[in-house]
Amino acid sequence: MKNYILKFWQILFTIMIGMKVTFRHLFIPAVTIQYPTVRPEMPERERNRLYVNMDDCIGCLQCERACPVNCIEIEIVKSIPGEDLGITSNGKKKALWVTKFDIDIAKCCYCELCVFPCPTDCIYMTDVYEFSEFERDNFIYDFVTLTPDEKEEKKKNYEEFKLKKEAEKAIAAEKKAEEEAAKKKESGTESENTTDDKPE
Amino acid sequence: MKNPEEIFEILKDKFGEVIIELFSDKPTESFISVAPLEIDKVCLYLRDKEGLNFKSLMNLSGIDDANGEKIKDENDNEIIQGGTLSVFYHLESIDLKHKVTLKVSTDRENPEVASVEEIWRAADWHEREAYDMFGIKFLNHHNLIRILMPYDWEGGYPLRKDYQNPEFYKGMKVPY
Amino acid sequence: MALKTEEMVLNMGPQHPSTHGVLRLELVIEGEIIKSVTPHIGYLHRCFEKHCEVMTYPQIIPYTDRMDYLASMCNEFGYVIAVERLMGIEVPERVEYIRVIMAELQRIASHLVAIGTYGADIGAFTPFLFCFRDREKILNLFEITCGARLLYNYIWIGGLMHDLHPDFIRLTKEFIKEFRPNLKELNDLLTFNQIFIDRTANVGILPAETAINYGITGPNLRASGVNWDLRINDPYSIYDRFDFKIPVGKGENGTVGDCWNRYYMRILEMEESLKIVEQAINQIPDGDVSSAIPKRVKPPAGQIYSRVENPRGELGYFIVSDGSVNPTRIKVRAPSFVNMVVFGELCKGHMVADVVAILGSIDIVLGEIDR
Amino acid sequence: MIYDWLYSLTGSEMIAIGVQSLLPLYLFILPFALVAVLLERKVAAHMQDRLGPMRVGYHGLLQTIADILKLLQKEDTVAADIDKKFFDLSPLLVFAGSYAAFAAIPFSGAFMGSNIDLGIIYIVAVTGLVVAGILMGGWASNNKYSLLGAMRAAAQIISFEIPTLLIVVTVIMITGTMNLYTMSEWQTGYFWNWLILGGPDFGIAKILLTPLMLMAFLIIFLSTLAEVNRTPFDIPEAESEIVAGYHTEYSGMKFAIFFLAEYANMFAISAVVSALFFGGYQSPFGYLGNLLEIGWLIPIEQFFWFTAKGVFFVLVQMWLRWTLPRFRVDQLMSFCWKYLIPISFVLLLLVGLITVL
Repeated sequence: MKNYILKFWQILFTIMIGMKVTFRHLFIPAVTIQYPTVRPEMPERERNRLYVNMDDCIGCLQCERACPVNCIEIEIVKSIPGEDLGITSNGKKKALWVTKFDIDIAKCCYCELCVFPCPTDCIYMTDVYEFSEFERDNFIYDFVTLTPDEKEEKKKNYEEFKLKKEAEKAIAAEKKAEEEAAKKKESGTESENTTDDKPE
Repeated sequence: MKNPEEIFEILKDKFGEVIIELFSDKPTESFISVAPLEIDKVCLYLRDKEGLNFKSLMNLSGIDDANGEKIKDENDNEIIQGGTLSVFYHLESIDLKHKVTLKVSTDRENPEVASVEEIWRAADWHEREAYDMFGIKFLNHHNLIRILMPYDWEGGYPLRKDYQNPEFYKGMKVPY
Repeated sequence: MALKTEEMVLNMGPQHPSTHGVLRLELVIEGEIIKSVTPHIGYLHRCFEKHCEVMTYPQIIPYTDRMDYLASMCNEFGYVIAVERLMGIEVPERVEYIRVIMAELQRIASHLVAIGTYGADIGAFTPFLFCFRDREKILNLFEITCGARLLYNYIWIGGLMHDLHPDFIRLTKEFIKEFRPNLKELNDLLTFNQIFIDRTANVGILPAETAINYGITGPNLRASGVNWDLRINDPYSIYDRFDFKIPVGKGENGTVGDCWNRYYMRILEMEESLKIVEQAINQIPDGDVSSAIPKRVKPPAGQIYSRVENPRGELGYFIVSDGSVNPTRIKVRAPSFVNMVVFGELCKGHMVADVVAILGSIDIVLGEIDR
Repeated sequence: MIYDWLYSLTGSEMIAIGVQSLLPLYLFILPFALVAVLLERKVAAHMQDRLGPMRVGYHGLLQTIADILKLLQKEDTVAADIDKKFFDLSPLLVFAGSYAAFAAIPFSGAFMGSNIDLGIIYIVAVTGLVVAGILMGGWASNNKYSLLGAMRAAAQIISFEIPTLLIVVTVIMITGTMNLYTMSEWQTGYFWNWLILGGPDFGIAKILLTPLMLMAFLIIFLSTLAEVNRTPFDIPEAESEIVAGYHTEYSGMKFAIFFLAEYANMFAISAVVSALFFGGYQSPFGYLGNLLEIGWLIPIEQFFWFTAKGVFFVLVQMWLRWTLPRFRVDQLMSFCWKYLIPISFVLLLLVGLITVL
């Protein structure tokens, strides 16, 4: 009987305590904010949308390699001698044309691993956090500053340059081979086999 | 409190041939290699023997040693033939505060290991996972079915090193 | 005369308000009484272990975040310790302190979610929001430190991503000051409410022997009366320098090892964690947090099993390295995965409403079970 | 009375009855539900340190109207294997039950749907119709969660009717009437004449009755709370266990009708409790109309007091809901059979003794 009454009393009493707590909270100002109209201030280390400052990018592929989800895709083309690509803001000389720098932000996991290896600090995370899209393809951000024509041109330039260089090399190699052959003919026939199958 | 060397001696005395070897070269943690089909007896002894008291199984982990011969199959996919799959058991005694690691290696083509599920119920899902991921069959396990993959997955055992993604699963294209 | 009854199979989940994720429970019930429970997992399987095989060691850290997404810092901590042991890296003192502070704050945040959702499972919705309000403050602390609120990638092998924010210590002190009364209020509102006690005490009793045999760890094991905490019994990092107690279940309102005890352990643990954080922020030394970060993480060939005390129990990483930059195998001993095994056993003979209570008291995170 | 007035105005009995029976719906239940839903959300929000709806209108005042517009536009999804007839009928039956209860509720001295002599018994009986509706909905949904919810609801509502009735009988023994109008008139005057403070007769009986009546009030409040499935007794729709109980499969306007019935019920039980123990529509401090000698002011004042009392108890229900966890099925039953029923029997006996002596 004692337990019986005690239990009943316990239920009522603890309910009262709980009600006291909730009643007090009726008069405590809310901790929430009205989000789209009131916006919280972002801390300085905020990690949100990635941004690449292409003026500084030297195409070193460090960020692509660091990314754990492979959301960065970079293609580079070597510049040909005589082209001036400018220098980055911290004084590094650029030597590569970046013809493709795509970040699939839908894949990005915001781990910031790509930011730290960058030698020129050109890839960084901004505090933009609202970038929803209706089309999935819009999530692929293209950061390249070159126009498509320019890209083609750079590629072609390099191809041509490569061909030219190869041709030069081939000529040089031929020459060399000839010279060597001539030399060997002079010196004897022992090492003939090794020199013939030289690459290029 | 016993170190792995002492435990190895005790087990060697008791079981003889079943206990194969003690590996204790740094930085590797030392572990004792055991015959796969006798592991349950060894484990039961380890659990109940006074002074050993391994009441708790911390972890049970399958691993593909990939030490077999790598060959190409007809589709030009690299597969591994021969070699072993292994299971690691990490045991711990809560009262005596010592740990030991056991390892069993079993044939890759027909991997069979005695189940320790009856000894530590903790092994139940671990063994199912090892079966799911490596295809290691745990004999006498009461419910050895896939656990993380779909129950009717027929594409093989994903954590094997020569695993190939199947093209389709029930008419759905797998690499989407 | 006995009424003829038939068993009914009730599918709880994968989408259900209180399965804490995509878990499917196959209940065989007779009326409201549970005959058997079969959990089906794997709906959230993200191939963590397969991914690891093609990833370098630092790249795995963001993936560990996503296992127990309520305790990301602790996951990173455990992984990083494992790799550091394998490589033999000594980290600076300051790093150790910051790691401990982060892990303990994360423990509080994680327990707040556990407690809040448990209240919601039992039917009290207000404590849920009170808990989330307090957790939000901890997330703000993390946000000013590393810029992320949930998946931090903050603890790196050999160091940290950033040093502490200049305001961090002050804000943490403020948080502790605010949080203590809130915890008391939570106790008033939920913990000692008689209805809540009636719902949870003597439900889902887990005896100590069974708990050990099933490999249960963390608050669930301690609620069964086993004094076992890796921070004390197998100290890692610098936990041996702090003065704190391990709360053990005493069965104040029922039997040792029931749901109420499991719930109450978390409340007590939060208090202990507060103590650790307080001590740590008072003792924290100066130093460089990135001095020990290796240029190239390439552990020697070998294998290691390393474990830490996560909010949900023992989180173990079994790492096998073949000496290259990618691990051969990483097996995660996820605490929820192991704790879940006993669930079917606990539910037998209870009612449908108790399934929810027991599941909530075990406090699972599906991201970790399915990995 | 409004009926007589309408009758003399229109000269048609049918119109008078029609208008009178629809009045509570349009004048009271719908507006009340609109306000109560918003109130519930606001109360909940502020108790939880939130703001609640803030967008539609000033501090979200028009939120419920927007919600209703949304619900009206929603597709009425119907699962494949349901029993269509009963599925459609169920919300109507549930609503009919709670709506019918309003007929005997005395809103003021001048307006009362039907001044029947069995008033209070009628209300208790007619709310029993809700059980049929819920069972019907749960069964027709062909969903296991719905079925469980419906079974729980049936068991719960029927068990909790017993303590409710016992307390009602206790009250009847004191007042000597089952007519809610007479009962309210009986408690006229000032607040110390209310039944919760022992009724209008001064003497030793009043002192003896006061604690008993407090207890009786508590019991009837709890048991009626359980009858309308509100927290901490909301197990038939316990969302963390059985999703939404008997209305899991309902959507759109049918769901809204369930919702409406719930809020109507909330007010109905508050009205009954205040009519029994808190003087019904009687003002606690006397009437302004009497003071100023304006006759027509009194019914309006009475309506105000009645609504105020009702809304107060509705607020208490909300307060409870956002504070407490819920019981388990068996605990709920044992709470009813082990605590409420024995205590109300004891109360019945004691009150009987006091009234006889």
